[in-house]
Amino acid sequence: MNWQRVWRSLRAEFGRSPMAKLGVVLILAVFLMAIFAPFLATTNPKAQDLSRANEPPVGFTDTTEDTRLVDGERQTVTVTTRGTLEYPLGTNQLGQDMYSRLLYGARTSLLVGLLGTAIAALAGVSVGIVAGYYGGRVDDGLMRFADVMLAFPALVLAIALIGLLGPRAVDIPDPFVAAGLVSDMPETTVLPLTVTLVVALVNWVWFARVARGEALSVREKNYVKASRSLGASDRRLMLKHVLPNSLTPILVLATVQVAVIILLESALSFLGFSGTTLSWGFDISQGRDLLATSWWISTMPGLAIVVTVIGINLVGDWLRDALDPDIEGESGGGMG
Amino acid sequence: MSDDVILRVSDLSTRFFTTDGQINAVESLSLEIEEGEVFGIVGESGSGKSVTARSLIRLIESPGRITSGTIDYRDEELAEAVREDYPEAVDGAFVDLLAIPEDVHRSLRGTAFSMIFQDPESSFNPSLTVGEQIAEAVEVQRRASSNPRSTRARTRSSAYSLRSYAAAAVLPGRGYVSSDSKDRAIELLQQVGIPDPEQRVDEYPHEYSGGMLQRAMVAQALAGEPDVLVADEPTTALDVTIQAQVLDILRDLQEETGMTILLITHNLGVIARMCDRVGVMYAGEIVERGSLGDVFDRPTHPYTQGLLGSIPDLDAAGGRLQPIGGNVPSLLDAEMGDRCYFADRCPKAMEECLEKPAEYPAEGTDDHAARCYLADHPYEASQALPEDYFEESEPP
Amino acid sequence: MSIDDLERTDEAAPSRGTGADAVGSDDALVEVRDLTKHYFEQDSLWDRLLGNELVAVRAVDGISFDVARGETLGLVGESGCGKSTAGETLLRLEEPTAGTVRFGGDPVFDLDGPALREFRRNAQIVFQDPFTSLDPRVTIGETIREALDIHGIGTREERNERVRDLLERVGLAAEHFERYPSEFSGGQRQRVGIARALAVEPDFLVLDEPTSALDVSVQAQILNLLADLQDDFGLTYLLISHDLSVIRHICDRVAVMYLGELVEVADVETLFEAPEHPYTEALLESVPRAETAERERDVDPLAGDVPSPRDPPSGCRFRTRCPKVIPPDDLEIDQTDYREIMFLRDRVEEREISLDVIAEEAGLPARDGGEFAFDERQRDRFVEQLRAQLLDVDLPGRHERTVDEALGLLADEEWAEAADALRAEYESVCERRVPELAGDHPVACHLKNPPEE
Amino acid sequence: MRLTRFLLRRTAQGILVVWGVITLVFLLRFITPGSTIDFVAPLDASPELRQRLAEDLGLNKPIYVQYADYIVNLLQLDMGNSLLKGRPASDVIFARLPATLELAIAATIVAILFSIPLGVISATRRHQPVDYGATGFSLIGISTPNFWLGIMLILIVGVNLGWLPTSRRIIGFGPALELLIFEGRTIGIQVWFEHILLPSITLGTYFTALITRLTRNGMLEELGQSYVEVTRAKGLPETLVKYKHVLRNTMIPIITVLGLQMGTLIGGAVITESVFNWPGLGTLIIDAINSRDWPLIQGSLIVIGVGFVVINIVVDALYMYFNPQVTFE
Repeated sequence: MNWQRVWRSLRAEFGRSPMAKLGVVLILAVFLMAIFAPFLATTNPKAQDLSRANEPPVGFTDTTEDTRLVDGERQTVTVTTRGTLEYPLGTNQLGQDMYSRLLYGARTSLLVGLLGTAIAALAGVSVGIVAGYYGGRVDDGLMRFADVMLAFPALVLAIALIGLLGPRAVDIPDPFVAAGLVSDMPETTVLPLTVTLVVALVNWVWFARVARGEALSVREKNYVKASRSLGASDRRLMLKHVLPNSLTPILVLATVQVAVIILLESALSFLGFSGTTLSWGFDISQGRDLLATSWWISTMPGLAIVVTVIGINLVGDWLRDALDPDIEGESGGGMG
Repeated sequence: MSDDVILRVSDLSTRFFTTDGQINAVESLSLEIEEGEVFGIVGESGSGKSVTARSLIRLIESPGRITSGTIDYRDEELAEAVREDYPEAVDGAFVDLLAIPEDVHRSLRGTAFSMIFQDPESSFNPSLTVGEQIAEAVEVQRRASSNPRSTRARTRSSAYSLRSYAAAAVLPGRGYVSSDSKDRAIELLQQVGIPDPEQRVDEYPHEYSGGMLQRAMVAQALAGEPDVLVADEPTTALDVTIQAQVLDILRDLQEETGMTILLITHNLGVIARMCDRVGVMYAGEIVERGSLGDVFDRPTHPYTQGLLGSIPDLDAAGGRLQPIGGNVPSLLDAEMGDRCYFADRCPKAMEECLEKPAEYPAEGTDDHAARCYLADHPYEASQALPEDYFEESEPP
Repeated sequence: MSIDDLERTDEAAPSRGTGADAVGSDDALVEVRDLTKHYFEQDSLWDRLLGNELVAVRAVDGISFDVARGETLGLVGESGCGKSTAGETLLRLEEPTAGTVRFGGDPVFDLDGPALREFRRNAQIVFQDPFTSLDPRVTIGETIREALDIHGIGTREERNERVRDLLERVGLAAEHFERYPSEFSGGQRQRVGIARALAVEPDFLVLDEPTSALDVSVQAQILNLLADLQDDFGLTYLLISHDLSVIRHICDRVAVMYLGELVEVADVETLFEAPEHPYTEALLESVPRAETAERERDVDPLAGDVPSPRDPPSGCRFRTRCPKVIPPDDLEIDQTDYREIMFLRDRVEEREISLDVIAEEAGLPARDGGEFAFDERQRDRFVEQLRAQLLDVDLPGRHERTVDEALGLLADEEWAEAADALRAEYESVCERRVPELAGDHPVACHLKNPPEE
Repeated sequence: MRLTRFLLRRTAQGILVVWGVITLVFLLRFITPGSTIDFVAPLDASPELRQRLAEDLGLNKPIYVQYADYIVNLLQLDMGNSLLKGRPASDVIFARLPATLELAIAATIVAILFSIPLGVISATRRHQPVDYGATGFSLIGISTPNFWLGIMLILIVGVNLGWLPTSRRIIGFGPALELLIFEGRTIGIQVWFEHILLPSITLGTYFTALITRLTRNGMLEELGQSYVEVTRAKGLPETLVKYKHVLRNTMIPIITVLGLQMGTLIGGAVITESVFNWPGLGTLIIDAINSRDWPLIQGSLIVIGVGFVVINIVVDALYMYFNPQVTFE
């Protein structure tokens, strides 16, 4: 594999582009947050403390009017709550620590984003390469099916599927907790299985389209013909020549898809179609009715999403500029 | 007439500043072109011949830049017009095209000189009709000539401007400035032998064959009735029978209008068919120049000799070819030293070639000159470098 | 694994099939008969459902020739004539539409299993564009070794050793094994392509424009290399090229292709010194020679473009451009005039005449509603104008009258009738009869082999 | 001629896609766990009642018969009765449709109005502050989840500043227009505008950002084509080179991507509606799913599928208009 060259152009572009550096830093930060969440978290993100509900982030004060019984009489008093370092990003209406929830939310987002992309890519690329390589009726059939798939907006289809199948989740034991390195943290990380499968299902078509387009053009390259004239089997041609030479645009697409899927996951959690409550989207929906009083509950997880997705998009731009693939959907294609 | 120099290029250097380093595409190039002649520049890929052509029209874009030299163009009216504002650009009847501002230069494009490009298929905007694109060129010329050739008028009068075309930008098929320019486009298409030009004028580039498109490009280049036509590999993308048609058209037009043609190609046959005088380019320099007879029949530079020896003869049964060894050199600055660039492929290279490249003899357009020590003194085998001299520094 | 293997292949395989016909030869390694390759457009599911008709692009339309053992056959033609498709189809890199190819007597299109693998070993191809013929992600050593890997020849070390030998044999260095194609120039890549083809010691190489992407100085190196390799390994070449000087330089025999068909086959001397097909003549005439006398050489370029292979002309496919198109026997007409009338006829048949514009130029009133409404005088003026614009020659009286009659029909916008009128008078044998490629010096032209009517 | 043939062909294709959509939607019911009758029948229904209900709804028939019935009914625009509302599902859906359409169209207009000029300016003033501003905006725009953006707009513009209403749709565009035309009162339009402004910004931001990016990158790429050099060589002023030649060709990839992104627009509409309590198809479909209102779910999905196909035909026609080379296979 000539990955040396790929690596070299990636490095050259990285050196040139401050935005690429920013992207990598952001992504690294989010990854570290997600992986080491049990160490970084100050409180168990699921632990509720109703006495400390709706506290503002550190540095902010919150003034609310409350009716209390003072000396046996109902009085309206003005309560001023000051944010404390104990809950640096404040708490929600259940008194859960927003900061710790943010860290664990990163785990959910990245898990769904990476796993969903991987499944979608695996399925889409296999189908796309085969269709593009053989062309003809196989290809025709696949593309017509893709048309039908694309006729459902991803989010709508995802809502329908999850709503009807019911959100199912899998508990993955947290290795740090299992090893006894930290205590008082959730013992498992919840992988929202239905959500992951559904986002993969609604997004594999993109991979299939790109892979197919690449395979269509690569199979016409003379080096493929030359190998065929040497007697190479279809399997060999696909694995040895077509797939490796289709990879760069697929790689760029996969990066962008991680961002798309993270956004999709957050939207699903926001609408309540999720298998876990430790999710940025879910937290945003929780804060929605408290906007007038506790703005931070919705704001903080939203910022986390934006930062993560910006990071991924910057990395995507970096790959695109460095590897210069010609991706359908950015420069060609159509629904024909 | 033929004694008049119309274009005088001296010491032209064009460089590209890439991330891999500096590429000296054209290096201290000097040449003179006479009015009404067909001057050919022949060279292999990477010799810098196309960059030379683009330098003449100032179409070099970042990361490239013309780093030195002058391109003097003889036009008394123009000289008169720009003398006041840009005295440093004017030398008698000559105007240095590199010393005038972009908008004045633009007003010369299409009218004073125009260009034919190599690949006709990618040289037309795919979403506009061929006729409209030719009519644009007509319109540019019409606006320019409706005013006297004064700089101010010319720059301001490039009034084929955005405003008059706001609608055309969005709405296809209604782009002509006037029916006059469309009529002229039809006339031009007719002139270059496009059958049924009245219908063809409204067709899109993809509806044309390659040969027809190249003819349409000739028509477009002629729209401004230019004094100098720069043709960059005008027939390379074409089949031989179509190439013959296009060359025929170019020859007829040249005879008819007496315009000057600078023909750039790698094809020695095309040079032989078209040109009065020839310059042979290698690694950014003109290594030999002279009349067609001088260069083809009495080549002095070993590169010219090698080039002529490399082509299989169509009219005689083949013996063994005498190719030039090695590959065309990279023009990266780091790899160029102060020596003859051809030395490492040259079968007659000598010690002195490695120390300092030969210079041209004193200027003079009629001369047959070569940038080689062998131009002055005959070759002696005893001076040659040992055969394996360059073996070690082998590319890549 | 040596040259001996190559020479052991069963020699003197008797040529079968239609071996007796004009293009056959006694010691044929490759026998191509009626090879046809059509591509189909509008072939998708939608087209089926919507009942769109298949459009056949007749890339190769029934060509027959032999390549004799040890010779170099040139296949020459302009772009789009189907020569590369022919090369790829006869190697079964494309599925043929019809026809047979025998390789050493074996029917190539019926082979499978070990026999097909054997064929794949014996017949190889070198491509035109050295930039797309090497996988950019594979080292050149691996590229060359791939054939050996596929056929499981030798141990890994033996294979690598063989690759290094090959690299040196084609003028590269053994150290280049680990390099990637991007580090090489066009000429060097082409050497890699040749080494790859030679790795499995084939008998037969299809060289598809092997030098057209290269500079002349490098082209000469490659041509010399190919000649040396042929001598050393006893190779048989099918050289596909548009460059006549390359063809002349290294071929023994030449087949000329036009629009999917062969028009002339001859040994190289005969073809270049005494070409018989008008297309071959025109082709030879068109090439500019690199010599000082070139300026004065009289060239009469072939007019027009190659017609579309979707709808090729009837009869002789070259007739729409042929300067020697044959007039009807009983017609007395100058050849130039006849050619001119035939051009006019094509335009009438294709309806490629803008009547409105011509009417306007004749100063006639624009059409009122749907039709022209000319009186007698106006109609004459229109015909006059049509003749002036559409014909470059003055016709003698009799022909002028016939043509004017047809142009008159045009004035009434009776396209079909106008075409009929012209056809009735001027129909050529070239459009009615397909010329056969026959004779000792096979030429597909009615001038050479007059058809029996 | 070209356009007519294309539209005919494209419509035929569209009908087949819609048929595929209908089939998938129909099958959706059978991959869902639990039998349909469980959702329909009251919890305490006797087996006999369940049996009768199933018969009424045709649930006992073989699947292909149900499928055929379903298609036949659909052809008569009969999507069954909404279990939730007890009215024909089609009535419910078509009553909600205008709200969604208004929102989607308003967002598209917002997007096109801002993005293309921004992208052009950005591309022609490369490496200048405007360019950095535009690329920064578009990066953030495509990275922001629109439901969160909506909430932030509500928080800032609605709650903190109190400038605009933050939810519901008081009046439709149609009635508002009638009010204006027949009674000369602008209040309707004004209320309509106030209510749709935030939702349309929410939905439109992603597209504005996306198209800005595409326009910029597309123009930069197009500027590298060789015809641009030719156009300059013939002496055309730079403004014309850029706006007449380059921008037009840049539209081609933009339209392509727009077509591909229409799904995102519709999905975005669903979630935007949910944020702003906008009474459109999106909120309807979420309610329907939550209450397993099958006829409504199926009907909405089909309407969305049809809408998507129609939009794509329009987009393709636009594509064709800008790109004379297209012959569509």
